[in-house]
Amino acid sequence: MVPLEHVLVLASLLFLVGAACVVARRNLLMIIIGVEVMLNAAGLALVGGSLYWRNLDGQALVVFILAVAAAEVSVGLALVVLAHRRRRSLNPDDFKMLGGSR
Amino acid sequence: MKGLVLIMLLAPLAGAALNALAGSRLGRNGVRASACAAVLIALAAAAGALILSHGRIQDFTLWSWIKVGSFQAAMDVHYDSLAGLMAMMVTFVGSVIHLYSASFMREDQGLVRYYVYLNLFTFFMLVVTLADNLAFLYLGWEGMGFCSYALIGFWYGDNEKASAGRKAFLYTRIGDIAFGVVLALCFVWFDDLTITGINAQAAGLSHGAALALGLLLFWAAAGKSAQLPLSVWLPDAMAGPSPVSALIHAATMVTAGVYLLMRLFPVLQASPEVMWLLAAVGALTALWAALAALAQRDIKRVLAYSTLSQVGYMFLAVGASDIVAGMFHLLSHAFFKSLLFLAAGCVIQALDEEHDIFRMGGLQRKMPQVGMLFFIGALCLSAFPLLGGFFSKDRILLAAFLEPGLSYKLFWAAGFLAALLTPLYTFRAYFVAFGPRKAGSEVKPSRGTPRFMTAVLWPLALLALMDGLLNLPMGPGKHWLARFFSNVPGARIELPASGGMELAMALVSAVGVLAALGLAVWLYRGRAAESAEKGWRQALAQALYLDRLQLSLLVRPYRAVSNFLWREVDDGGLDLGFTTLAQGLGIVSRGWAAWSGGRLTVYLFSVLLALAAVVVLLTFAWFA
Amino acid sequence: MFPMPLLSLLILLPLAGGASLAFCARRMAACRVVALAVSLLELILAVSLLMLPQTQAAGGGHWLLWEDHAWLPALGMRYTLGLDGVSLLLVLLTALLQVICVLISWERITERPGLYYFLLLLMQTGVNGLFLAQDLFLFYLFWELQIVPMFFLVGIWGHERRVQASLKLVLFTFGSSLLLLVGILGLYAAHGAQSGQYTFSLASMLAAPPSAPVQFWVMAAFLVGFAVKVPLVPLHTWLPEAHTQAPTAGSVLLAGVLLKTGAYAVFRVALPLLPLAAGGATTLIMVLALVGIFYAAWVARAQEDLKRLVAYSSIAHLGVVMLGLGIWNLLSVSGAVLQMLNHGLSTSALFILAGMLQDRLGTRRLVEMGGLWKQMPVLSAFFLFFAMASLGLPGLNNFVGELLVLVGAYQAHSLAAAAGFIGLAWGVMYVLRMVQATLFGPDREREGLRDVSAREALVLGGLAILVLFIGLHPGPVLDLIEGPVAAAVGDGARLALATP
Amino acid sequence: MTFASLIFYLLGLVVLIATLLAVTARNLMHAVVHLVISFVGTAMLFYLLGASLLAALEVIVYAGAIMVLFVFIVMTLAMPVSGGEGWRYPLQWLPAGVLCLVLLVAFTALLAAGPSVAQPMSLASASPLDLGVYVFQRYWLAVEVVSFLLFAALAGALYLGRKSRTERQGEGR
Repeated sequence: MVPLEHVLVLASLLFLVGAACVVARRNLLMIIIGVEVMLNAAGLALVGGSLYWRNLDGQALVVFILAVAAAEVSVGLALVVLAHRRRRSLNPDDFKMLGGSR
Repeated sequence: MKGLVLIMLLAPLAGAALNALAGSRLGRNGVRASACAAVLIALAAAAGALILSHGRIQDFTLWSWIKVGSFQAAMDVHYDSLAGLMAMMVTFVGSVIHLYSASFMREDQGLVRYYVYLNLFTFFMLVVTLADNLAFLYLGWEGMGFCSYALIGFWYGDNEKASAGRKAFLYTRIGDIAFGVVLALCFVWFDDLTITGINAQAAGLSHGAALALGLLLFWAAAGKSAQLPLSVWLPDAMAGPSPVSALIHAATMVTAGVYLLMRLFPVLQASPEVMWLLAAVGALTALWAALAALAQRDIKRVLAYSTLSQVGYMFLAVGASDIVAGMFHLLSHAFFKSLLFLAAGCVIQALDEEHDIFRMGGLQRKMPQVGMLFFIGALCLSAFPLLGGFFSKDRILLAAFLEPGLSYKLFWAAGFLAALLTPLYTFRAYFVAFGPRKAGSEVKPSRGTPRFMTAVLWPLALLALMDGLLNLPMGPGKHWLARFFSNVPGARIELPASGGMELAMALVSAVGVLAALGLAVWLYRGRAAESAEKGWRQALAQALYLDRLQLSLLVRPYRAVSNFLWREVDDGGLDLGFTTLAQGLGIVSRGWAAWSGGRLTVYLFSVLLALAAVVVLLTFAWFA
Repeated sequence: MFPMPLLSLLILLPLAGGASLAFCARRMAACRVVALAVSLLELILAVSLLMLPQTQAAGGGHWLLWEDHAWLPALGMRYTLGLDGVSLLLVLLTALLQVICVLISWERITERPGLYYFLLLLMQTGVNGLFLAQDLFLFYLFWELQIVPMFFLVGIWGHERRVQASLKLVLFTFGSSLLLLVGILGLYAAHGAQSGQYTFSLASMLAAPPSAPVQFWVMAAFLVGFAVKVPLVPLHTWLPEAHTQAPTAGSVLLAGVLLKTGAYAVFRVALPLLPLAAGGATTLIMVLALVGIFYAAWVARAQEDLKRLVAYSSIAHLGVVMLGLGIWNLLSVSGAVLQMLNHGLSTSALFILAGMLQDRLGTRRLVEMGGLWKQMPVLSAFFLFFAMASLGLPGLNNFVGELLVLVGAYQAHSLAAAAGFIGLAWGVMYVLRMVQATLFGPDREREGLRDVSAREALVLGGLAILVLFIGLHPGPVLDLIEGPVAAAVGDGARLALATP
Repeated sequence: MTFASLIFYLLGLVVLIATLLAVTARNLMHAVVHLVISFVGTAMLFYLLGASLLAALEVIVYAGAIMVLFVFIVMTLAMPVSGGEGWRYPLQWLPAGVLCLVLLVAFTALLAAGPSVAQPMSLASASPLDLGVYVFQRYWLAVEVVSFLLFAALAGALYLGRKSRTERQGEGR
């Protein structure tokens, strides 16, 4: 069978791809997609560990991750819609209200 | 005695205060009456004090002023013959001028202001006259400077007149620096600020200290008395009303410098170099101012330069260590010069502010009284034999001649030359302005001169004519003034000259003066014009360009530096430097702020960066 | 001695009065009456302190009153207040100027009067606290407190460039007070490490000064901190701007009181606490003060703006004060302290007059003035009077202070003293230029200029009487400050011995 | 290499490539479709690793619900092509690349140094029932919290997604 490392390598690679997407893309939707990919990668690592140690805790955690991801996506997408309605743009650099009006 | 001195001091002060606070309610006559009454009271008090003192020295404290540790500046009075006589002169001339002004300023809007300053000036001058403590003296000294400033610029609506006042204040203030230093040095060296104390310790001064004090005193006196090189303010000071010129810039304030030197004569005596310098500057000023007076067209400027010249004689007298002669000349000068100025004031007013003698002419016939008075003053100024100025000037020249050394002979020669020039410029003014002219070129006064104005001048004229009697070189009242000064330190009663020599000198002077007078008659009688453009005359009219020299050497650079410091250093350098620093910091902080500038991508990147940092740290921890 | 905590009352009364303005913040009439009442009360309180018997309290101090309470014992901070002659003099000056400030703001301030008077009173709290604090941390606290109201006074009620001016003021003063804080903490740490007792108390720090290198660095921090406030010359550029832009009352308080805090701090804190470093510091102060006297006077002559001119003259006058402190002997320090009072009176008066002229003419530019005497003789007479006072005419207040400083200087450094005397002549140039440009010259036929009102005459007349009084009879003031000054200069003797 | 492990590597490759394509897609719709592939692949991996319930949930929640949501959003926003996004510029990818490189090195180091990880895992499975019982027994509080979270998210999304008053007025006219 597969050694745990290989699962972890796959999970890390997925995680890195997601992280790169978050940092590099200038589109709110793509950023959320990147976050999803990262969450997914974390889930994969947890499932692998769960199998390796024969422990259900890992899988239980993935259940919660799924729930949180669902919540996050629903609120996040609502925010994206709102933001798009305000500025007619999905470019995150167009939203600098936090920096104060300069 | 103390009461009299207090009255003498406080009466003018009270007059000034009264008019300053309630002048507008008193009405014009009330103002005039109160101001004149104040000075007349002071005159009476001065006369009373002079009689009561019997030639005794009186010292007393009026008010303890500043006292810190051992530093004491009290308002002390040192009343000796010198002070008594000076106070008498000041109050007398002051009274005449106050009365004269009552008529002279009859139409002026600023009457209240005028009398406030005039009263205040009398007070300050009396303070200088009587003060024992140098700090107290300084109070009067600077106060006079202020009053002079305010009165020269009395007609402030004219910027030039106001500037003349400013110039006078500035130059006298430059002299006053030296006075301040004298004050401080006296405290440090003698631990005493009283004139009596300083004079008592003067003999024990080291050579250098005496030289320093003497030089500083000279500088202070030169500023006030407008001696070279601080003389350029006085001719401009004629911008003030004529009575002011008479009182301040002829009779009293400009002689205060000489008076100070006489008061502190023992200190000067301790240093021969200083004495030499005083004599040199006095002689030089006398000659220079006499030359300049020859080419002036403004009647008051002629008189102003003549004042400089005569005060130069007084300096020469002090430098020749004969303060009796100096005081003698000071007194007679006060009488005839104020007489001249006041007479000139009548003319100027009658001709609607006309100052140019060449636009006058034939006034002797139009204004006989005034012409007579001016003529008397001119005779005395010229040192006409046996009249007022003759004996005093003669004694000064004799004293200079008797001093050892070739340089003093030179000073004598300069003084003698100036004495020959004096009748020339004086009678130039008289003949051109008052002398007969061809019909048609004579000026008609546009208004009359009130009789009161000329009437108050007669006592002055009388004194000017007679004051030679004070100190006759021979005869029954011989050396009365000198003997009266026996309680003044450093006063010599008689000069160490044989009677024959004295007589010879007097004869030489008399002949010289008469010859010069003749020359003046020949040159200027009936003269109606003078070519002003010629080189030497222009140079003389500009007083050998001293004013212009100082303007370009001192005043312009000062202004340039001032502007430079402000534009380039303060605003352009320091301020810009700090502003640039602040802006630089601002740029840096904005760069820093951009990190948290609201950019989502930057935030996300930062979060992941932190994550990476944690992971890397964990890795290191794992291996460690 | 007194059961009532008079000193705390002195500090808290303006604060309480200012807070009570919240009830009528929008009504100008009510605000100014309350503010006037509070500041009058404060003045009466301060004057009544003059009646205190001048006793040599236990411990060799010259304290007239003393209050001491625990505050933050863990950090060694105590609420310690002490009043001696010098503090009393400055507290009196503050109280007097406060009344004057309310009076001159009477009709001027229509915008947000409640806040305005509150800030004025708050500043008084800060300044009084500063003059009374005998605990370094408390001192620092009040030091910071007095800057804040000034910032708002300039920033809200100032003139056209008020924002820049107030920003500059705050940057300079807060920047410098950061250094001051560093210095205080450094001193605290060094003193604590040395004596084992961590305290901010001035008295105990005075008793045990730290080692020489520590003193050097702390002194450097203190000097920069205080020099900005005084201001000494290279660090002065915030002042003309602030003065020019501040409302009249702001200028008065800035010149009359705030600048004094710097000199006072040098006198009370910097030099006595750090005797080993004081030798070098006094030389530096002396040199900078002399440079300042000349430089400021010279720059003042070139000014086009009346208030800016007065501001530079203020720098020159403070130069005399600092010269006195730099010389550090009985005469010069007495003169310097007296000069603080004098400057507070005469320069404030000049600022008041400049403010009046600005209100009437709508300009501060000298070229647009001139020929004012004819239409406003009384105001002009006052102007001339205070200008002469500022010039140091004998018989008026500044002369006494300047004379004492310079005579004292002659005892120590004749060269410095000679330079100081010459500096006085420099003062003539700008004062005369100012007088001539404003009052003299041809009448400009302006419409509707009114001479001083009764209220203004009261203010100016009161100041004029004080100026004359101090000029002719400085005895009471000098007696008041002689004890503490002599004591401080006694420290100076120790200081002179300590410097090699 | 067993059959199962072969499938694992194959699936892993597919997931990785699909994710890469998704991340770099210019067209948002393409990205979503690639992502669906990636998630389905992940679900199969889960199954392979013995988490059958999770595999089902992954398909339902991720590939189903979430991706559908994405598709809806992409379509409502009517901008299928992310125009103007200069993601190809190296300046944007440089920080991301550096960051990933650092993490990669760190992960590799950690994996290489892991002590007892190198033994292969044998196939095992947890039944959905077991997992359900386990979760509800051990983590019932967390389940409650998550349910609250979901509720809050629902409310939040509703609140955020509602039209503002001005917009409704604009539509009414």
